[in-house]
This record gives sequence, C-alpha cells and structure tokens, in this order.
Amino acid sequence: MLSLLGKYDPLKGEMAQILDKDGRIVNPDLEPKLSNDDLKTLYRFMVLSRVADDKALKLQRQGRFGTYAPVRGQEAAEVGSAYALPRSDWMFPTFREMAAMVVKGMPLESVFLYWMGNELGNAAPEGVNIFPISIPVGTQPLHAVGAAWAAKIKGDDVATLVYFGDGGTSEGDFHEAMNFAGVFQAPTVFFCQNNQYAISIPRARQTAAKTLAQKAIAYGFAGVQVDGNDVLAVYAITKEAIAKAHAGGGPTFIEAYTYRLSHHTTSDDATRYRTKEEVAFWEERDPIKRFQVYLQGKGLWADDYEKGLLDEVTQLVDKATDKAENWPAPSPEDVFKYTYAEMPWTLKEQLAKLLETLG
Amino acid sequence: MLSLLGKYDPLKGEMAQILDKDGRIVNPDLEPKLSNDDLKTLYRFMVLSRVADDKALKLQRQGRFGTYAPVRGQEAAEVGSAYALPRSDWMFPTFREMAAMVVKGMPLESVFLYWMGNELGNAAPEGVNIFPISIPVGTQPLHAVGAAWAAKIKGDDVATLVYFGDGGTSEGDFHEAMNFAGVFQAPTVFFCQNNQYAISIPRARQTAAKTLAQKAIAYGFAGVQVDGNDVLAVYAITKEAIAKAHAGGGPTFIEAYTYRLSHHTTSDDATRYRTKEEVAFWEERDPIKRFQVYLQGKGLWADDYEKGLLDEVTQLVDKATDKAENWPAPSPEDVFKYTYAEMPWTLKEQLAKLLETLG
Amino acid sequence: MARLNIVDAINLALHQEMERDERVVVLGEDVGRNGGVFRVTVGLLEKFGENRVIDTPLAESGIVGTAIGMAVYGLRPVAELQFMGFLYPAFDQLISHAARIRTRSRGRFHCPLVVRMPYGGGIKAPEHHSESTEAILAHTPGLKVVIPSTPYDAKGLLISAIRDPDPVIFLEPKKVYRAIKEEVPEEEYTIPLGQAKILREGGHLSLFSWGAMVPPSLKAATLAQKEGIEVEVIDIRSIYPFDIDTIINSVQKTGRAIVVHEAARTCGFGAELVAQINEKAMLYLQAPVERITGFDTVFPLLKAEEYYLPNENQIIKEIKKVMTF
Amino acid sequence: MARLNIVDAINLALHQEMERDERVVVLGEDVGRNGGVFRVTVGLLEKFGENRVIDTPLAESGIVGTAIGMAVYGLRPVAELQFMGFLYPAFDQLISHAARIRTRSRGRFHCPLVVRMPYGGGIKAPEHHSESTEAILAHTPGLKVVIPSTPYDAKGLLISAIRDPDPVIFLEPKKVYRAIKEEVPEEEYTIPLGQAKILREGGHLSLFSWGAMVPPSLKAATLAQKEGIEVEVIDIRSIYPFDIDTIINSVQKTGRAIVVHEAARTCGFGAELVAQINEKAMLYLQAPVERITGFDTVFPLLKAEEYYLPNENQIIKEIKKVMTF
Ligand SMILES: Cc1ncc(C[n+]2csc(CCOP(=O)(O)OP(=O)(O)O)c2C)c(N)n1
Ligand SMILES: Cc1ncc(C[n+]2csc(CCOP(=O)(O)OP(=O)(O)O)c2C)c(N)n1
Ligand SMILES: [Mg+2]
Ligand SMILES: [Mg+2]
Repeated sequence: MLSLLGKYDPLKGEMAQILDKDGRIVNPDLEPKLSNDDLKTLYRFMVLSRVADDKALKLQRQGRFGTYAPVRGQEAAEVGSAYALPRSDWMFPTFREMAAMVVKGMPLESVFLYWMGNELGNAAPEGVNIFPISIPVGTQPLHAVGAAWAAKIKGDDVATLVYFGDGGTSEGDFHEAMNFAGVFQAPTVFFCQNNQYAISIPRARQTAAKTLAQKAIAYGFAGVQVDGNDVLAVYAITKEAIAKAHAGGGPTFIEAYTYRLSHHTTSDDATRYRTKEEVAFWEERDPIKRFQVYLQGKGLWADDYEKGLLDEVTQLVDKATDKAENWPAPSPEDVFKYTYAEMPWTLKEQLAKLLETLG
Repeated sequence: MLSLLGKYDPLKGEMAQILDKDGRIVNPDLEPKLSNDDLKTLYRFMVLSRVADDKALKLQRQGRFGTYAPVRGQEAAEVGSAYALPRSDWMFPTFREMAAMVVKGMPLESVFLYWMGNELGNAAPEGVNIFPISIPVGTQPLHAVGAAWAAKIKGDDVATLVYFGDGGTSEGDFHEAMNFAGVFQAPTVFFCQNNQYAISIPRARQTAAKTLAQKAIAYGFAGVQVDGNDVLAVYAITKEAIAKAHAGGGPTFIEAYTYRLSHHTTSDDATRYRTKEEVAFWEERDPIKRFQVYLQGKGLWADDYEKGLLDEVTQLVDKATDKAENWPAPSPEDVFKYTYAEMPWTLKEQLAKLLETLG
Repeated sequence: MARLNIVDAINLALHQEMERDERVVVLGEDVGRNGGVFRVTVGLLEKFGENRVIDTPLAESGIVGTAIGMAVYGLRPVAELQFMGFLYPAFDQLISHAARIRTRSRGRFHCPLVVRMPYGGGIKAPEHHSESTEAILAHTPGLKVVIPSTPYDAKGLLISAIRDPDPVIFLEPKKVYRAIKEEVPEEEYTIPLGQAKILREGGHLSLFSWGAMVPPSLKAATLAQKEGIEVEVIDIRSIYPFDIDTIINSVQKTGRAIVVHEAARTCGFGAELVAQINEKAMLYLQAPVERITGFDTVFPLLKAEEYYLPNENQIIKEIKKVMTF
Repeated sequence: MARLNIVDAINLALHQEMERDERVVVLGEDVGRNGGVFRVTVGLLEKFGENRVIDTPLAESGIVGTAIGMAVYGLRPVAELQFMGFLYPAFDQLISHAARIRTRSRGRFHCPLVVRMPYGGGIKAPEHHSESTEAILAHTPGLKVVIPSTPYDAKGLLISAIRDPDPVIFLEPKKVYRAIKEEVPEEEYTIPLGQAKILREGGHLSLFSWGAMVPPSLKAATLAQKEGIEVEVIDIRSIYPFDIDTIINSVQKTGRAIVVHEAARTCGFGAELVAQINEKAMLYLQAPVERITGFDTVFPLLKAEEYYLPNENQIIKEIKKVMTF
C-alpha cells in the first residue's frame, strides 16, 4: 500500500480517491488490505447509520426526539474514519457523529437517549473512549489536542481523533488547537467533514481558501483532501494518519469532501438555501450505493444479503428506540448531583426548595 | 519597479530584501523611487524613534512613566510601513507602535501622556486616523477588517493597516480576522512584526509553521516575508499591499522579519531567556545603521548632519516630555464621564459618593 | 395596526431602521439567505442586498469584532448571535473593546453597536441553547443590556438600541418569540432604554421579572388576586441601566418584593435588585425580598427542563409565603 | 518555618504538589524559562523539565482548552493566565466545557483543573491589567472560585485547589503579591475550599472582604476600635462556594454589615452577599448592608487609579455611617 499523506497536494487541488462515484476502483494500488469481514462490517455500519438516521427523523416528527442532526450522506466519512481508530484511541465527536460513535462502541440507545433529552446518553460506557458530544462548534479540537498531549506526557501509546465541520474551521478555537498540535507535535488527527454547508452558509462563504486541507500549512503539518464519500479512501487515509500519530509523527489534518444530504437539523429547512439540482448531483454520489457496487463486484453483496441486513439493523434500531424510550425520566436530583463531585450548600438548598415546591 | 507581492514564496523560505545588513543594495530593480527628502524623512523618523525610546526608558526608571514597551530594533519595520500608508487610511496599533504612530501623525506628547498613565494620550487628534492602542494581543485585527469592510460598504476609498506581533498570530481572533478579510475581500494589510519573541517565548515555540507569512495560505490570499530591518523593502512592499487594497485586490499579510533589541517592556528582563550572542548578532543588523550607510552612499548623510538631526529630535522629545508631564491630572469626573455618552444614574451616584469621600 | 409576535416586531423594526438609516447593516450566521434560524431577519437580504445583510463565517468573535470596527468607522451594525450560549467566544471583544472604545479614547471614538441574540430556556433545545447570563453583561461597564418581553416593547426598544450611541446587548426571550401577539403600530416609535414598565398595579407586593418570566409572573398575580393579594408586576426591561425609581417607589408602597429570573441564582441580576432595595428601601420592608430563580446548575436537557424554569405555581407559593412572613 | 510572601508561598505549593503527584503539570505563557511574568513559577522548569512545565503559544483559549483535555484524560493541569484581563478569550472554554464536563457526562468524566491568574488593581499597570470579575465566575455553575489574601492561605488553598476533583479558578491579588510576609510552614497542609476566615472578632459590625481589600479592611477596623467600634473582619476567601454559616452567624451577632470589593458595583459579588444576608438574617439587621466597591467604569490608568480602589478612609467613613444609622 502506498502512502496517501503527502501524495495529494491540496494547493494543486488533488484529492485522494480509491472508488469513484460509480464504485469503480480508480487507484488500485491504494486499496487498503481489508478482509471480506471488514468490508462487510463497514457496509453494515453505513446501512445501520442510514436506518437509525431515518428512525430518528421519524421519532422527532412524532415529538419523541428533541432536535436531531442527521448523518445522511456522510456515512462513508464517519464510518471509514471511525473504523480506522484503534479501541484505545480517543474520539471527540460533535452533534453529527452518530455513525462514528456507534462504530467506536457507543450503544445506539445511548445516542438516542441523548437526543431524546437525557444527558445520560452522553456518557460513553467505561472502556469506550469517546468524549461527550460537544455542541459549541469548533471548541472540542482543543480537548483532543490536550488529551493527546497528556497521553504523550504520560507515555501512553494513545492518539486522538476529533470531528468537526467546514464551519468549525472558522472558529478561533480551531486555529488555536491546530497551532498547539503543531507546536507540541500532539498525536491528533483533525478530521474535518466538509459537507459543503454550515447550516445555510456554503463552503465558499466560510473561507477564501480553495481547500480546507491547505489550512494545515499555516500550522506546519500535513493536510490532505479525501473523497469523503469513498469509505475505502477515508479508511485508508485515516489509518495512515493514526499510524503516523502513534509513531511520533504528530498531527494530521484530513478534509473529507462530502455532502449533507438532509437538513442541517430537524429545525432546519434546507430547501431555503439550496437547489434540487445540487442535491440530486450529490445523491448520485451517495457513499452507500457506491460501496455496494464495489462489494457486489467482489461477490460480497446481493439482494437477499441486503434484505437480511436491513432486517437485522432495523430490529437493532427498534430495540434501541425501545430501550431509550423506556429509560426512567431524570429526577430532580439528577439536575443537581453532577454539577460538582459534592453538592455545595447552595445546590442543596436549591434542590430542597424544588422538592418542596414539587410537593 | 517590479512587483514584490507574489514574487517571494514563503513556502520556499524566500524573503524580500533591498538593502542587506551592511546597507548594500542587493535588489536594485526593487528600489522604490523615493525623493531625497523622503529618504531623509524616513531616516529622521527612525532616529526620532530611537531617541524617544531611550527617553521613555529613562523616564520609566525615574518613576515618571508607567510600563513601557520599547521599539528599539524595529524602527525600519514601523517607519517603513507607516510611511507607506496614505493619510486617509487607518492604522490599528498595539502597545509597541510608538514609531509608526508618530509617522502617522500622532503627537509624541500624546504617546508619552498615555504611557504616563493618562487615557487622553490614546485619543488621536481629529484627522489623524489611528485607532486607540489595543493591549489585548491579537484582538485588534478584527477591528481593522471591520473598518475596512465598512469603508468598502460605504464606498470610501480607504484601506486599513493593522500591526501585531509574532505572538499575536496564535490568538483565535487573528485567525477570525484573516478569515473574514479573505471572505469579504477587505482592503486590509496585516502587518506582522515578527520580532522573534513574545515576551520570553521564541518564535519557534509560537508555531510549527516555518514562516508566519505562509499562514496567509490558510485564508486564500497572499502572504510575504520581508526583511523587517530594511526600511526600503518594508516601505516598498507595504506600499504595494496598500495599493492592491485600494484597487479592490483584497487583503495582504506581511511578515516583517525583525528583532526586538530591548526588553519586552520595562517590567521584563530579557537576559533571563536569550543570549548575549544572539543579541549581538542582531545588533549587527541594526536597521538604522544599515540605512545610514545607504544614505551616505547617496551623499545624503554625514557626521554633522547626524549631529544636527540628533539635536533637533532630542529637543523635540524633551518638549514632548514637558508637555506630557505638565498635563493636568485627570479628575474624578474623568474616570466616569466617557463610559457612556450620558452617565446613567449608577455612575452619577458612584461619582457623587467619590466626591463626598474626597471631601 | 397589525397583531404581531415578537419575531415579527423585531423584523419590522429592522426593516424600518434599515430603510431610515443606510448606515444600519445586519450581520451574523445565517441571517441572509436563510433569514436567521428563528427567521427574525427574513426578507432583509432581498430588500437591502448583500452589502447590508451579511452572512458571515461561523465565528462569533469575528462577528462582534468586525462589527466593532464597522461601528467605530461609522456604520450602525446590528449583529446577530445565534444563541446566547454562543456569546462567550465573543465575550472578549465585548468586554475588552466594545464596552471600552469610548472611554479608552476619551470620547474621540464610540461604538454604536447592537448585538441581538435569543436567550433563555423552555424550547426543549440541546445543551447551550438555554442560557440567560444577563448578569454577566450587566457587570460589564460600558454595555447596555435590554430584554423586551412583548412585541410592542421589542420594536420600540430595538429602535432605541439601534439609535443609541453606545453598545447595546439586546436579548430576545425565545420561549415567547411567537407565544404572544399584540397590536404593534406600523409607524416607528421608540421606548427609552433604562425604563421599567408597570404591567399591573397592586399595593401588597412588588413582583419584578423580565423576558420569558413575565408571563408566569402575570399569571401568578392573577391567581393571587383571587385570594385578595394585590401584586404589582413590573417588567424590568432594561437590565443596565435599570430603572431604580420605579423599583424603589414600588417597594416603598408595597413593603414586600419578589424577583423572578431564570438565570442561575448566585450572582444573578436578582441579587443586585435585592441589594438595591436593601440599600434604598430597607426601612419599608415588611419581609425579606425573595428570589425565585434558576439553579446553580447547567440548564438541563429537555427531559428535565421543567424542573429548572420558575413557573406560576412556584411564584404564587412564594407570594403567599412573603405575605405571611 | 520561613517568612514568605504570596508569590513564594504559591511557588512552594506548586513545587510540593508537583513533587507529590506526577500528574500535576503547569502550563501557560512564559511560565517556563521566564518563571512567569510575576515569577510565580520560577524554578519549576529546572526541577521538573519541559514535559511538566510548559511554555505555550500566546492563546488563552488554547491554554484552557488543552488543559481541559489533559485534565479529563487524567492529568492535573495548573494553567496560568498572565492577567485576569486576558481571561475572556478563554471564557467560553471555562463556561461551556470545564464547568460542564462532569454534568454533561453524568459523572463519567470530570475536570480536575486549576486556572491561576493575578487579579485586581493597584500596581499602576496598563489597561486590562487590573480586572476583578470574580462575580462572573461565581455565576458560572460548575466552577469553584478561590481568592487568598495571605501567604499562608495562598499555599493551603492552592494545594486544596489542585487536589479538588472539579475546576477551580484561583485568583491571586497581585497588589499584595509581595506586600505581606508571614510564617508559612514548610510541610504541606490544606485549607478546605468553601470556608471564610475570621481575621478579627468584633461585636458591632461585620466587614466582609477578600483579596487586596483585606488589608485596608483590617486597617479600618483598627482605626474604628480607637473610636470604640468593634469590627469583625471576615476574609471570604472562597467566592464559590462561599461560607454562608460564618457570614450569617456574624451578622446575627453584629446586626450591621459592610462588604468591600474592588470589582464594579453592579452585579458584583457584594450584591450576592447582601441578598443572602437579606434572605437569612434580615430580622437581625439594624442598618442596611452597605457596599464599598469599584465603580461601574473601566479601571482607570495609573494617574487616576487611586480614585478607583476602595481604601481605609472610605471604609472607616462607611463604618461610622452604618453605626449611626
Ligand atoms: C460556537 C457555535 N456557534 C453557533 C452554533 C450554532 N450552529 C450549530 S451547527 C452550526 C453549523 C455547523 O456547521 P459545520 O461546522 O459545517 O458542521 P455541520 O453542521 O455541517 O456538520 C451552527 C452555526 C454552535 N453550535 N456553536
Ligand atoms: C490576550 C493577551 N494575552 C496576554 C497578554 C500579555 N502580553 C502582553 S505582550 C505579550 C507578548 C506579545 O508578543 P508579540 O505578539 O510577539 O508582540 P511583541 O510584544 O513581541 O511586540 C503578552 C503575552 C496580552 N497583552 N494580551
Ligand atoms: Mg458543514
Ligand atoms: Mg513578538
């Protein structure tokens, strides 16, 4: 397998790709050596994400979910990158990383519980190395750098991977995180999902730079653009960046060039700011379809396989929904008891008053 | 005259220079066409800066000044850039821009008054387009972009130039300013004085990027490194960047490669973090000496000229000192009356109480 | 005269001020093409064009910082922040610059800037979408802070804010963005900053609140009346400067007072009101001034948000307690 | 036992905690080679090396944000900000993350972080070098806020802060950094967070202050005694959580109280103390609780800073006023 990092110069507009939009292998020498099981697992996670996403939207419309930010269209970017991350490494998600989190070991019912409005869903199980979802855009890359740097100081063989969007690159904290990572050679992979929009703001309005990948030049380390709808390319490049981080090679910036096929969130109406034609153009580049063709070519996919898979993941999603919906509601105490290790008198007084009011 | 912007690629480590350290012309075709008067004025401002700087340090040691941040070593960077700025354009200084501000028309007594601890010294006279000094590092580039953008919206033929240091490039606000400038093609020149230190932190610790100039790539516009101790190169390149801004060409980032020969401020002790050898290396590259040799070569400088000049500027500095020292002390009202256009009752109440206490 | 909600009233004020004064520009995330995530700026881009209705990159400090440069240069920017929870990246620009340009330059420059944002809880939103930290802003010398609670006030106060020569933070109670409709005059009018509004007179107890806490305060007052307690309900409206005369006059009349706010209790603006009443009207007090507030906790996600927000039941209980002190 | 000033006492505490617990790391601008602009971290780099004493780039949000990642990962970072006036770029990381990691993750993660910084006026410094906005931090659920006023307390409180499982903001009164020397035990000791300290007992009036306002408060108490007024001087020390029992007990005994702080008056922490006293001890009060504070203005440059800071003359005048109410 050839090296992908450094081979694609963002200043020349080069983008790493293995599968083209029709699922044809355009760069066979870059193809990662994955077992058939791995390939099928990647596919399954993408399909699971799509099904869970659809369910979430439906639940939201029925008032059973709060606001939700769909993954649709970005399955390859999330699944490919998360699958490349070793279990002992840490992931730092935003609100849009349902698929990545599930790949990393987050129970789907937890993600659902969170979006149903219970903080408990934001706590990864012990042993699953995922930071709680960060809502303020662009702020959590600093945490990923801090954790990576701490691992380095402690001598742990641990790297971190942080997700953020094209919009996130405009925040000051993104800049400070990239800069600290460069200076301290933190083992961090900055994984930018350039899905072309920050709510209604198109990518071209976000920055005058031709690519986001070239932003890494400002910090003295490698940035690379990858076809974010090509799960193989995303996997391969993330794997290499992670390996580099573990080997002491410092940070990498990956721009996954993709598209958000759905609304920004369930509160958004994307038809206000983009055309049908544009969406159709990207529907043709659907990451799942493309990978399906590839699998079919390898004899790993057929109609009945698809049907079985859909059944399986639909059941899984329904079960997760049930579990999350039947979770006990938070108590008044739950609002207070995690603010500090021990409740100060102020909180005790306020809680007592609340309990009194509730009768 | 050739174009300097774009000719020097920071990624290749190229730096614009006209005069070398010994005052020899190394790039005659770039030499700006300045009259003898202009050349002598540039020199005079640099010498004035040096004399005023020395005076400020002396006054500070005598307790007649507050904390002061000396310019020494950066005279070419400040004078050359400020001299290239048309009167109708706006300047956004930090705490270290005494020389640049004086070139732009700020009375020296105002600068002194400010450092003696009276806010009144921070108000440029009507018609002198200088924003008040900004102390928080990296924050004022946003104001320069906002003002430039406002000028564009209003249809004014006005550009802005903002000063900041190598340290300033690490702040999030610097990033946001550069990014907004790129997106809105604001007529702003970002003038970075890379004086190799942010207090004790050496440039290499500030960012892993090989040059600061290359940071502009992240924002989609030109960045260029210039020998900051070469007043001709600084003048020429700033002039070109300003002309480009006026012509609708958008922002430019200039990294003036220079050195702070003195302490960070009068509260600092630079011997704690840098060697005599390093300082000696840079003393040899003194911007004033170098330009003097150049002028001498043109028959514009001689010993008696220097003596006359020193007498003149010393008198000017002494007069500014007197004026500033004899300024009436601020009154209690002065603390209150500029907080809002009209004092709210809270301030009136607090002022009344203060006056009562003072008897 | 049309019946408008708060969103429409603000939209109308923006339209009229932009029409009247070409120095007024609007900028922020999604304010243009999308008309704002709450649709407050709908129609402005179409009417006034890209030069005056500006979709910015995603950077709050950038929005406020460039708006400062614009304001000092001579425009009248009205910046929108998407939620108050995303104000904090811009806090340095507000506190270190917007609030200080006038005094730093001894009046040579000033900063006529408005920063609008939706604030407060109760819309079942994700984390950081329910903040109400007006006390922090009120503690920042050089800023003015305004919170309308009705469509009529929203329009009049926003017009005053835009015309004010100093930076004004304009907080919009998003829980009631569309909940209240009332007659809003088509013609322009201003409501002076710094004045509270007596919504209901009463001689037994003064109830102070603002923003989305005004409706439950009014409801509680109605309930109290049924039990013979006459509650005077006062909408503070201007958090800084606040209307000390109206506040003190009311307490001197009633001798009892309660402040209701949804912000965290400790160091909330309620504490300042209690301190002022203590200083200026202690001898009139027949009971301690009580505070009904949010908790010193993070605002909970939707499954528990009902626990957090003060409501009319709590208020009426507290009214009775204070009356029988 | 050596006589140390506050700078030395903090330096000693850092040395000892770093020695004791290798998870403790120090980071900030100029904290390494330069030993900090106030020399608080002198000697640490030489002793503990570059891995644990880290000179960072010039970016406050970067410092606090990476320190959050470190803390959650398992280190015990002690971040230095150079002046409180440069806290605001880091405010979002503090309020939106440090303060919330525990509750956001329902206790799965926590953030044992200390952020130290010099605060307050009186050293004839440039703009932004004299801030005291502790009230803003106290209004932020999830943070603890500590202000020592003596070398002894500085050491004991800092050790507690470092060992605390939650984020603690440690504000150092730079006006008295080197002004007070006292015996500081060589051995390690802790002072629990959340406890005030009675510096001087007295039955006539309670005087509450913290940081650099403690010395003028003590001086005023001495002057008052000469006139027969027994003032109880209490150093609040912990701003959040604060020691309500000590405060209320004192007021119940004396019936009169004054709070002194240098922060701006409106929504300062003094307002919270007045509100608490009103709520919990109103019936004991023989006079309104008074506040002696900084103004609702920007802290002036050196030529006028004497006007801004409360001093013993003001305090003694106010004491007499309250006594004769
Ligand atoms: C600091 C901050 N400002 C504003 C918001 C509101 N907001 C939520 S998502 C979003 C757009 C994010 O765009 P991008 O970073 O491209 O991520 P995407 O939503 O496309 O995945 C905005 C403006 C926020 N969450 N945080
Ligand atoms: C936001 C902020 N953080 C910290 C400081 C304290 N400080 C003043 S100057 C300085 C170093 C600035 O370095 P640089 O930007 O290179 O400018 P120089 O002093 O070298 O001219 C620091 C850390 C400050 N003024 N503002
Ligand atoms: Mg996006
Ligand atoms: Mg520097």
